[in-house]
Amino acid sequence: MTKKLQNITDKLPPLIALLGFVLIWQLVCFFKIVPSFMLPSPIEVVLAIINDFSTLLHHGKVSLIETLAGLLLGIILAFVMATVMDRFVVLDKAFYPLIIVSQTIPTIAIAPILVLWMGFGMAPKITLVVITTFFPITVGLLEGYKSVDKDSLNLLKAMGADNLQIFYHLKFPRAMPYFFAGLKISASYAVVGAVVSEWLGGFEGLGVYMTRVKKAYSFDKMFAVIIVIVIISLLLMKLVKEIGKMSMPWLNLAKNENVNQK
Amino acid sequence: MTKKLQNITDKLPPLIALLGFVLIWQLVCFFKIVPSFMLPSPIEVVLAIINDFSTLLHHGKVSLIETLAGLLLGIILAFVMATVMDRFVVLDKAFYPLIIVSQTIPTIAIAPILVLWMGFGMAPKITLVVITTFFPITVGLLEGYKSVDKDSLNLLKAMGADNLQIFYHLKFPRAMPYFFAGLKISASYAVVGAVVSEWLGGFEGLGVYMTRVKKAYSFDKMFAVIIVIVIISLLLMKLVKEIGKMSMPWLNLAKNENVNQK
Amino acid sequence: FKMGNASKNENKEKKEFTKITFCLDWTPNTNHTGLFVAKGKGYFEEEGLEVEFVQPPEDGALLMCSSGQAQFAIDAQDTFAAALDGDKDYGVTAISAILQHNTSGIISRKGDGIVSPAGLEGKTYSTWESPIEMAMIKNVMEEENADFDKLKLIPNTITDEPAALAAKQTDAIWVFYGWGGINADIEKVDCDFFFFRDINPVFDYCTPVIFGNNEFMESNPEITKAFLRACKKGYEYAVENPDDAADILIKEDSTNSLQGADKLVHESQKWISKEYISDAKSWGYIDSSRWDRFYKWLYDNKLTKNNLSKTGYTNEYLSE
Amino acid sequence: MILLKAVDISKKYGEKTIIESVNINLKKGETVSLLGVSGAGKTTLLHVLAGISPPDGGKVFLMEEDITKNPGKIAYMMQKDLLLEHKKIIDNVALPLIIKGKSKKEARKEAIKYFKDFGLDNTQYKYPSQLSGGMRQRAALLRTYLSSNKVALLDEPFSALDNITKSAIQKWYLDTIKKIDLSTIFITHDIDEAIYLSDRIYILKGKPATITDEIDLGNLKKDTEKDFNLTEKFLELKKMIISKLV
Amino acid sequence: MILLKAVDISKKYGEKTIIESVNINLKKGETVSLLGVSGAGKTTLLHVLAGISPPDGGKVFLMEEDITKNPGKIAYMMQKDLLLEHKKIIDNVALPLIIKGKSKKEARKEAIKYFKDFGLDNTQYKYPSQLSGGMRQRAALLRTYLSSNKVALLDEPFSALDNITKSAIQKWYLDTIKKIDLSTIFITHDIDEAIYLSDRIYILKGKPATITDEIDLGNLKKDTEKDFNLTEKFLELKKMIISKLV
Ligand SMILES: Nc1ncnc2c1ncn2[C@@H]1O[C@H](COP(=O)(O)OP(=O)(O)OP(=O)(O)O)[C@@H](O)[C@H]1O
Ligand SMILES: Nc1ncnc2c1ncn2[C@@H]1O[C@H](COP(=O)(O)OP(=O)(O)OP(=O)(O)O)[C@@H](O)[C@H]1O
Ligand SMILES: [Mg+2]
Ligand SMILES: [Mg+2]
Repeated sequence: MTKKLQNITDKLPPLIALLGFVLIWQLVCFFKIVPSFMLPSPIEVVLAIINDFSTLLHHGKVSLIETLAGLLLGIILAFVMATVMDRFVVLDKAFYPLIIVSQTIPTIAIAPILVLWMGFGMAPKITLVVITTFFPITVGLLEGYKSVDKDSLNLLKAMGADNLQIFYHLKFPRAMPYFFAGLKISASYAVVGAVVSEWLGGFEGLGVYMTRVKKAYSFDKMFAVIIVIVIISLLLMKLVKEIGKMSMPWLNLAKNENVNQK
Repeated sequence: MTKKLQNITDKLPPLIALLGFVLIWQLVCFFKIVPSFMLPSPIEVVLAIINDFSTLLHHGKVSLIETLAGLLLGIILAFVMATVMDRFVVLDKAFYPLIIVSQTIPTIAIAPILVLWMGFGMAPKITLVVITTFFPITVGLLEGYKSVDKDSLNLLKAMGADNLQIFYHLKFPRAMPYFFAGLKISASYAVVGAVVSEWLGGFEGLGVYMTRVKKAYSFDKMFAVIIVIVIISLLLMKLVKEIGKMSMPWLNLAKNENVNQK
Repeated sequence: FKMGNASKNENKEKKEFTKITFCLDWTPNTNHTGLFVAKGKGYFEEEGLEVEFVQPPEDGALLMCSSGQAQFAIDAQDTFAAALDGDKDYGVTAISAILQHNTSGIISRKGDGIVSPAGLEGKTYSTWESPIEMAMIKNVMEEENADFDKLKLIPNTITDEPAALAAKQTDAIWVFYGWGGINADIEKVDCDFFFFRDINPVFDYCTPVIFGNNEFMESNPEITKAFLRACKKGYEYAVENPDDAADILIKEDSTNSLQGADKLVHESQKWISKEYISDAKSWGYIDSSRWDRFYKWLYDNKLTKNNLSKTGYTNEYLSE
Repeated sequence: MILLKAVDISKKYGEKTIIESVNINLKKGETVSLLGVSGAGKTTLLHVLAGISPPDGGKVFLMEEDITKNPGKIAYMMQKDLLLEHKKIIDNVALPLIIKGKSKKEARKEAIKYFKDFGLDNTQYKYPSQLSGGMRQRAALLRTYLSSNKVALLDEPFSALDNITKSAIQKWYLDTIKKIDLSTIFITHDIDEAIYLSDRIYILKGKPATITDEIDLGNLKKDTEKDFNLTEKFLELKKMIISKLV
Repeated sequence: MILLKAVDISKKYGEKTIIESVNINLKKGETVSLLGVSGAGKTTLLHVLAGISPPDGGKVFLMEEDITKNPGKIAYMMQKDLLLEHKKIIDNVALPLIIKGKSKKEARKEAIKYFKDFGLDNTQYKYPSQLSGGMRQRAALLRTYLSSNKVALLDEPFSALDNITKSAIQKWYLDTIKKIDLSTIFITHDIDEAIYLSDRIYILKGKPATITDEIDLGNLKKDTEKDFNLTEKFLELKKMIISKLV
């Protein structure tokens, strides 16, 4: 009962804030404070979503596939890089600065180049998603590996564990919370990455659809796409959070118990 | 002496990695593994930087002004938001989800809308920089405020400190490392934010220059711009790091001393 | 970046088709009608070709063709100059003109007095800031003794010209009459329009133009010819049957971007069908005198480093 | 004269009552210890006395004044995290003065006077992380003293130190406390420490916890006797206290 | 029979020599404590014995075998962070078996046998954070035991517990160690603990540190005598040790 109550008092404020935001938006449109061609009203946007639903679904699917493929490859890349960099300090020193540099390159500039190199298929889009997503995961994992305290390390060494065992029993599980924190950030950027690359060259996906409706001055549809992107991003983040919770049962426990114990 | 040596062994690997990267790039171009119109050689890019120096400087200045203005406003906005949200839990609950939502909106989609609303001047660019930068700072500050332990808080309360004093003597200094961590991330995104918004509508700045040279098929100049963007981003990050170091003398000390002490 | 897309189709049951990737310059519009007719009516198939239409990254059709990602692409003679002018070989050649004449010009709100370039003085113009574009505007204004410096320039972020004019976002926009001009009529926005070619004949250059990848064309001359044959047949059909062609365009466009724009497409088609062949001896023919004249003008006005006359095009793949 | 008096204090966390009907008092110049197993509720009680945690019942009086829920009247040295890492020692120590409204300059001037007495010469402009454990303890105590309250509450002031360093500081502590005329209540779960340092011992026990015993050590001349904690008298006391604790 | 022998161990960190020419031995069934002030180098020495930190001089022998720099031969219970928070108790405890190559299933089966003996019933599938301090200690000791080595090194095994809970665990520890026939060296800076638990005491002192004294307590019948640590014999010993420590 109190837990339910807690749940409500947690969820009420953002709901009210959201409703308030939408209401103000609607009023601004209703009283024509901003001309309607510049800002569609929320109702128009909702109608656009409903009317365009099948189109949005189609393009959304394409973007989602690119996002997920990119995210998966990004995870694999990040995992390999972080693990190798953690194992060999020289590589860490050598590549960490380059990785940071890679993050300051505007995706909008490299997207067209990628299309030029890789063609019209999904490859350049997925590559762009990989580029935007591997960084937070790599940094997260590296930080996670480094967070392992010397004592735990010594404990396993004293048991005679080899590097692989130390990795499996200690480093990886310890890095998991960091990994998921990084993954959550990546997930929030991944969809946007896919959309940007589609925007700059492609014939399917939300980004393409967006350029199209923008050219047609259909701002209501444009906002509809934005909302779809936001929803996909949020769902993806939620998914990451849930997977994280499931993969790390000891963390939730700790929280519940600490209240009673200390 | 050993410190100097340490410095060299720290800086050598990334330097070698960078040189190796540039060398491979040059070789790829030299042996025409990739046709030259698709990938300018590093030498061509360097030449482009030298030849276009004054133009790059001019546009770079514009982008930099937008970046700095946006970053400054972003800091102010983040500071006010985080502080108010920390003070009033309801607002935190209400707006935190909305802030996260705001980060999943593709900037490439809102940049044209901002131009539509605010015209072709610096306003929409600065706004975009603010939107891309305030988030990591806000999150950093919020986390920093929350990192203050109950005991320190009680200590100040026991001294009879009021909320303002607690903020000034405890919360703010404790949040500073988090603030600077967030600011560093923001700084790395800020320039890109400015460039994206220029790209999508403007007269001056690196983004505009980039579209222009792209239309003229000058990929060497295009890469030159990218490199300028990277350099500005890195300098900005370095600046943030140095300011952070100067503002938090106790952190550096702690590091030096701990080696000797524990 | 191999010519992977050109490899033979492995499907043994059907006839073996040669796969062609064709990069458009923009979202499908009536400039492309012949191509879509060729696809819809099976003209490509008859030539043993399987053609896929793709859209380029911003302003990148030519590059996609250079890189071999597409065998053919649409671009314009004026933007092609920049690629020809550098010290790099982009390996593309213009092989066919879609429209014989430059149908672009300046559109403006009726009543603002921009019926000819002189009217631009003191007005706002949305520019892409390309040097050639600026030089052309300057030239046509000076032809009428107007002061180019008194033209206010703002960045062009416009995609719906009539709406932009109606909203007074700008006073003058560069459009292709066959689309933007017709659209204004459809949208019932009263507009003035003038063609560049009417002010200075040098501006009657070729736009849009089909380009081909040299490497591909040299090793596959027959396929190239076959491709253009099918295109020609398509455009000829469009000339004869504008309404039917318009419907095919709408139907064949896999992006569905023309849905709901039936009226615009049909009206536009009616106008543009007359322009496909116009005064030429047959569709696609690139008039070398007009091509060379424009490139010479660019050189004379220091818009290119080299004199590009007589370069960058060929009619050899066209059938009579 | 009774300086501090707590009457019928009770405190709940959620549904759980931690302490109930606790009565405590502290006379001028006295050092009283609060003994109890871990989790008994010692810190909870001190929080209430210091005014930073509102009690669910009862009142706290300083002299005759009701100071329940009114922090800043009693000096309080917390269980851990004694010093703010981002402030120099001088500013850490001067903090209570600054909080009370003095300017930074004034506060520093006032604080600096005591550095010698507290064995903190030349540490003024260092940061806490540069000090040894013992020095940190002394700095925290100086800060507690500078809050210029007559009464101080100390929560396990020596638990962070190892047993051998501890005895040196305890000795210094006894001397100093006499010099600066402070009346203190301190928490410990170390019986030796309680006997060694205090005039009186309260034993906090039970769930919810109350004061189950009060042991007066006033007549022991422990500070004069060398190695007092190795004498028989001490052992007897210890046995007695253990029996009351468990 | 001498199980473990360390000969002439020295260890530097950077330029600083921490321990020098340390000689130590451990007989079968013996419990030996290592006493020294904080920072003396006790943990450093144990790291060398356990083989996880290479000495700059000297050798470590288990029976006759040279096990210098060769971890996994001796069980080692670290100063803190005893249990891996992300593993259930059963998997924490079975970890040494898994490291030695047993399958998870086998290891669990083997480990589960001992839960009752170690007072850990019904904690198998809990996570460490769900256990009380005393239970965690016992789980760590069971893990140490399951590494099935004859010799165990324990670094301040009881320092995290408060003084009152501590004595209960210490008693249990003495009993258990006898039952499972473990020879141990353990670190403490608590003199009472050293006297109470060990057969022999090594005192580590100086900069760099060496073994300055060795005190044999073999003939004391402490576990039979009730409240031994409150007797006079005990006090004399304590006085003697303190004099040697400072
Ligand atoms: N903020 C809180 N919320 C809920 N329960 C709390 C809180 N603080 C303490 N408790 C509970 O109150 C009880 C007493 O805690 P307290 O910290 O006062 O004990 P203590 O005697 O100081 O112990 P220790 O010697 O370990 O410091 C404990 O059971 C603890 O779990
Ligand atoms: N990794 C290390 N690098 C450099 N110096 C170290 C390192 N580990 C320990 N030291 C130093 O070696 C000395 C001995 O440390 P050690 O941890 O062995 O002491 P200890 O006797 O176990 O102390 P404690 O009782 O506090 O655990 C200390 O002065 C410490 O600063
Ligand atoms: Mg406490
Ligand atoms: Mg140690």
